[in-house]
Amino acid sequence: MIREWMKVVNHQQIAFQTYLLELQGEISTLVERPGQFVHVQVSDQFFLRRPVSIADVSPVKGTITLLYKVMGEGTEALTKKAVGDKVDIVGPGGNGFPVEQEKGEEALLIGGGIGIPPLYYLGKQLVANGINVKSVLGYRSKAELFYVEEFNALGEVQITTNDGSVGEKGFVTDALPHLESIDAYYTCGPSIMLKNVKEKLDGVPGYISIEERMGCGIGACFACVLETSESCDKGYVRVCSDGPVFRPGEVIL
Amino acid sequence: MIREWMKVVNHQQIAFQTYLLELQGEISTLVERPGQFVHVQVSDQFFLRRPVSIADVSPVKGTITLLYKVMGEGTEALTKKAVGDKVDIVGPGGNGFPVEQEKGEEALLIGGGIGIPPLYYLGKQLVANGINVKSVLGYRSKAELFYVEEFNALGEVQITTNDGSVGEKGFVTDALPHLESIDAYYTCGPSIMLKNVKEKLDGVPGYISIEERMGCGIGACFACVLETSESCDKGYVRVCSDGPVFRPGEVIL
Amino acid sequence: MTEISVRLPGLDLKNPVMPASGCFGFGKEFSQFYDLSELGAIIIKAATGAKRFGNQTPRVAETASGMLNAIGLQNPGVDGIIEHELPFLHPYNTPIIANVAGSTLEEYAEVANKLSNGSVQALELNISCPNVKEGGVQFGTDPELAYEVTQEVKKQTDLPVYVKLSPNVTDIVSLAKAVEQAGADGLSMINTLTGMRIDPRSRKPIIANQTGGLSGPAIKPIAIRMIHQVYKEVNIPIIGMGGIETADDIIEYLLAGANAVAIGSANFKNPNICKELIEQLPDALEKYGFTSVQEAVGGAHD
Amino acid sequence: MTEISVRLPGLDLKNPVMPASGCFGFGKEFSQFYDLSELGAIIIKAATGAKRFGNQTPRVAETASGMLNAIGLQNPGVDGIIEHELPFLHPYNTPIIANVAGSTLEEYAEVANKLSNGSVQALELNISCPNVKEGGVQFGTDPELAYEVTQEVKKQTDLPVYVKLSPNVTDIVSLAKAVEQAGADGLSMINTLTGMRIDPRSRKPIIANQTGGLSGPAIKPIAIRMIHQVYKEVNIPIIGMGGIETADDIIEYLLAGANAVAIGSANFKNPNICKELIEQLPDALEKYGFTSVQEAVGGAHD
Ligand SMILES: Cc1cc2nc3c(=O)[nH]c(=O)nc-3n(C[C@H](O)[C@H](O)[C@H](O)COP(=O)(O)OP(=O)(O)OC[C@H]3O[C@@H](n4cnc5c(N)ncnc54)[C@H](O)[C@@H]3O)c2cc1C
Ligand SMILES: Cc1cc2nc3c(=O)[nH]c(=O)nc-3n(C[C@H](O)[C@H](O)[C@H](O)COP(=O)(O)OP(=O)(O)OC[C@H]3O[C@@H](n4cnc5c(N)ncnc54)[C@H](O)[C@@H]3O)c2cc1C
Ligand SMILES: Cc1cc2nc3c(=O)[nH]c(=O)nc-3n(C[C@H](O)[C@H](O)[C@H](O)COP(=O)(O)O)c2cc1C
Ligand SMILES: Cc1cc2nc3c(=O)[nH]c(=O)nc-3n(C[C@H](O)[C@H](O)[C@H](O)COP(=O)(O)O)c2cc1C
Ligand code: FES
Ligand code: FES
Repeated sequence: MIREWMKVVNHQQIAFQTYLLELQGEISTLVERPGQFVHVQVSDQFFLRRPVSIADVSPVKGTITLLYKVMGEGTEALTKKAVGDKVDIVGPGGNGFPVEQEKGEEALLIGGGIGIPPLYYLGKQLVANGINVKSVLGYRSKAELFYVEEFNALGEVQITTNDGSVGEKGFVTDALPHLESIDAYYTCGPSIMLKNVKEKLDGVPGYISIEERMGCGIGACFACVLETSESCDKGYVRVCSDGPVFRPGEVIL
Repeated sequence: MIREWMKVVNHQQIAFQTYLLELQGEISTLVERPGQFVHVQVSDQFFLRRPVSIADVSPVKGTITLLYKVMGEGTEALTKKAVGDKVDIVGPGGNGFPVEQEKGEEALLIGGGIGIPPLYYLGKQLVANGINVKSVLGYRSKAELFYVEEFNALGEVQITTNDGSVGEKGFVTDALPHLESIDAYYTCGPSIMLKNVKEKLDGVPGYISIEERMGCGIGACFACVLETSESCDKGYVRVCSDGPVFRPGEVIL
Repeated sequence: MTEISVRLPGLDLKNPVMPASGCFGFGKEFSQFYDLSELGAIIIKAATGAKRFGNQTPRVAETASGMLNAIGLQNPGVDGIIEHELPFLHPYNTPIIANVAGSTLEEYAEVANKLSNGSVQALELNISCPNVKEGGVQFGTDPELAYEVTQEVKKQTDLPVYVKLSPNVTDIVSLAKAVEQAGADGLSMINTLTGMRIDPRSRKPIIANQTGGLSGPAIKPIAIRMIHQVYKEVNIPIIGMGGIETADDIIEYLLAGANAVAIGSANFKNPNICKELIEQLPDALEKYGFTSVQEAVGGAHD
Repeated sequence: MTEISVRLPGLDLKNPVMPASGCFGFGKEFSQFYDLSELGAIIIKAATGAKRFGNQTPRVAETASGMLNAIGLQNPGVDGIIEHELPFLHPYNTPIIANVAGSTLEEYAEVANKLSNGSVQALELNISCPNVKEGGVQFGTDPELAYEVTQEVKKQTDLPVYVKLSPNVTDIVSLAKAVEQAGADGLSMINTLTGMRIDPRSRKPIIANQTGGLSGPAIKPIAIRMIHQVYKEVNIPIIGMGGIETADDIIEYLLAGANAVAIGSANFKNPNICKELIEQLPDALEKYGFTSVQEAVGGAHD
């Protein structure tokens, strides 16, 4: 992990309040797994960094791609960065999703809203490893759809929206495919969604990516701690460094 | 006095750490006298505004000109404003220099360093009123010279520098012209200079522009108060609203 | 229609926003920027018995998200204020709250008494000014002294008395309870925190008085915490202040337990701030699902 | 050559810069960014008798020029720290200062005693943690309790004891004097100020524990003021902290009266901050005319 001023090479709005930010720098060469994140210092005006998942990596361009949604002052200010600007980034952080399934197995990606981004880089890697990928992506409404094309290129995609303006009306859990065919699932999204997915897919091997407010983002401050469910010796895990990806049985949601 | 986002129409370095900043907006139409100042909000990162004198006004362009020197973080950050940017300004503030001399009289402008700017707009107005203007301008060194041409266009100019790299070596008080001919003097600069000028020109009618750290800049907070020397009823004046220009006998320097 | 009027003891406010004492002088300067009748109330600069010149300059210094000030209670004295300053404010349709200061019990009593001649609508008892050598802050850090001065002032006046508390204490609740018992009609929270900045060039404190009072957004979390603590323990209303710059900040104060708010040093950044926040408040309340100011008060308590 | 080494009771520091307790874990994570041997010392996360999970999340919130935290002294317990955490740090050429916390006098004594087995070079006695329900901060707000716990810990150890003071008090000087009399070898100033933020959407405090400790540049003027006050009144050295982000900040602390400094939450913004400040310090000292750190200490006092 390093701290680096990365260069903005692409920055555009891709959906309602949703932006794609492509950053060039050494950090792109240090990414080890999908599901890792970077810690973004938006500007001197913000005391804390913002964690944002790595949605894609381009070894050729030496870039990482972030997909972020405007949720408050920090992400709002982030939208002001222009191509050519330098952004203060610490990363890559955390342990991401394992990509250890066997060739020919079925993987199910379940993403909700701004939890979708890390699943894209994951899906690309799974497909590259010969795994069959299906995706269920939940959005609030049609205006918020992003990266549907990209996920379509990886395999079958099922869309849900809260208002039914596109795809199935409802939540991702209403649109899960036949589960018999699934060898493993990978999910990221709001905590209520993660909870429901975990219950519904009980028994299927899975990986859950969790959000928590962070201080250091590197494992030193104990801000982002979760209680572990089993008789894990430590009794806790840090989302930033032990996660953000956990096994469903590992943590209390 | 109003608060306004003024537009940067010209911004350039004119000497060592010295910049010219021309701002367009309604405030330019509200300036009543030379020696008034504007209160500049450099950016959200600074809690207090910075007072800067109005060095010139162009009614044609609808602009005011500021000449400022980098003295700390605020003025350093100010150098980053680009043409087209908007800057948050409150002004025009304070009571400036009176321009009440009789046609044909002699006026002496005595400026030290970054106290020189307000004297330029003053000089222009005095000349327009038919008063003969002489200037004594003190700088630290040759690299810091600015607006010498401009003052030359108003009348005779005597330069002093601390290191003698141009003009007379020493302070402005070492280079004052024959005082018999002077009907009034106008001075602005570091407080030690003002003190010396006041002593040396004792008896000559004069006007002194004073700097003090400010809070509100409009007369409400009592941050910038000076004790008055005579039996002035109130016992104090506010630099921002009663000044920044005072009669030498009025205040204790 | 979002209802932003607020009733406090002795004060009918058309909105809960007022400038804080010492940050608005006696109103005259700000009347160039907008009509002062738009304000919920005006809290004027501290009044003492005799006129005071205050501290040496520099009296202000900038800090991260805040500022230090050590004005030292400069004011024309209570008689001067009544005679020369208040008449300017009387034509405006907004209540005046006078900030009462002093070095001794007698001085507080005298000032409170004189101001009770009809020139103002309420008193704010300043037992928390950190910038004067004697008096002021001792009254604000010792519950017994705070009780005494509040009781004495209450004897001198029929006006509602809001006691302004100092945050420079170990136990804000005991201070709040003491002045409530002494008859305070309300609380003003908070005054500034004592701070210092040193200039590495001169190797001296920047402020001539050495220490000054810290205000601005830097202290907002401390004010919110103290109001949240005190709200649970007293039955008198609270005027909240400290670092307010946005309508969201006001809502945070209301939720913590303030019934109204005062805007201090933000007036220096933006001379129109009070007016702008009053305009923005109804929308902000609505955004968070409130139909009135009153509905939000104390909303962060279970 | 600017001399930046510093001698404190029981500690020979190659420079006066160390990470503050709780902001650097037990060092491991930051060792990815630079060689920990460059640090003047390392103050590790608080140790309690038994292991603690700490508070519910969210545990942090952002504020203007600062942050709130309510970790709640999460730590593996003193035995776990000695066994599993300290061995990683021992190979580095930098003294370790252990932060000692507890809920009772006995717990403080136990933790201090166990840490005196040679695993660390000094103790920082944390009587000022605002984020735990019982213990901690009471010891830090009452001079008698502070005296008692300091004396007890001194009995348990031969290591130098630096007592970490809470700024949430009316009179910091009486606290400082009490612990000096009890035998403290030095002071650490300051811990965080208790604060709160409320989210207008949820209408609840953002931090699950409701209140949290405020750190960052927002509190620097308060820390500088307290160190300036205490420096005049005690004869033991001070480790200064609170909002340090630049080499100029360090010089401000030295001038106020600190002999060394700790960097806390700035480590989260810039994981390289300690190393960078150590590199910048000699030039900064020189710029202001100092030939050593020692020369600047207390320079703002007449
Ligand atoms: C591991 C991880 C990966 C993430 N990946 C993405 C992503 O790819 N795209 C995306 O849009 N968002 C992502 N988020 C959420 C993102 O961090 C928040 O939306 C963002 O921090 C909000 O900042 P703000 O200033 O706009 O909001 P504000 O609410 O103003 O932020 C205030 C504070 O709360 C923190 N905060 C607020 N919401 C969250 C949250 N959900 N998680 C953690 N901290 C929060 C902020 O970081 C900041 O410190 C991720 C979060 C985590 C923990
Ligand atoms: C009436 C008036 C007119 C002025 N006109 C000019 C001008 O035309 N050109 C110019 O270059 N400078 C002028 N100054 C000085 C200018 O205000 C300061 O140089 C500037 O505020 C320094 O800000 P900083 O952030 O760079 O320095 P810092 O030292 O970092 O500032 C810290 C704080 O101190 C205040 N401060 C520092 N120096 C001064 C000072 N000399 N006077 C008042 N406040 C100060 C700042 O405003 C700020 O609040 C004038 C000052 C006054 C009072
Ligand atoms: C320049 C200045 C002068 C002040 N004078 C007074 C005063 O005379 N009486 C008083 O009770 N409070 C005084 N205060 C404190 C404010 O009223 C207010 O309590 C404090 O500044 C916190 O609010 P803020 O952060 O919005 O400024 C003063 C504050 C400032 C900045
Ligand atoms: C996340 C966090 C955890 C902390 N934990 C401790 C602790 O365990 N023990 C302690 O004495 N101080 C603790 N502190 C306080 C710091 O050591 C320091 O005193 C304070 O943060 C002020 O310094 P700063 O402004 O540089 O952060 C903690 C601070 C933060 C931000
Ligand atoms: S954010 Fe600091 S440990 Fe995870
Ligand atoms: S700066 Fe406020 S009165 Fe002059």
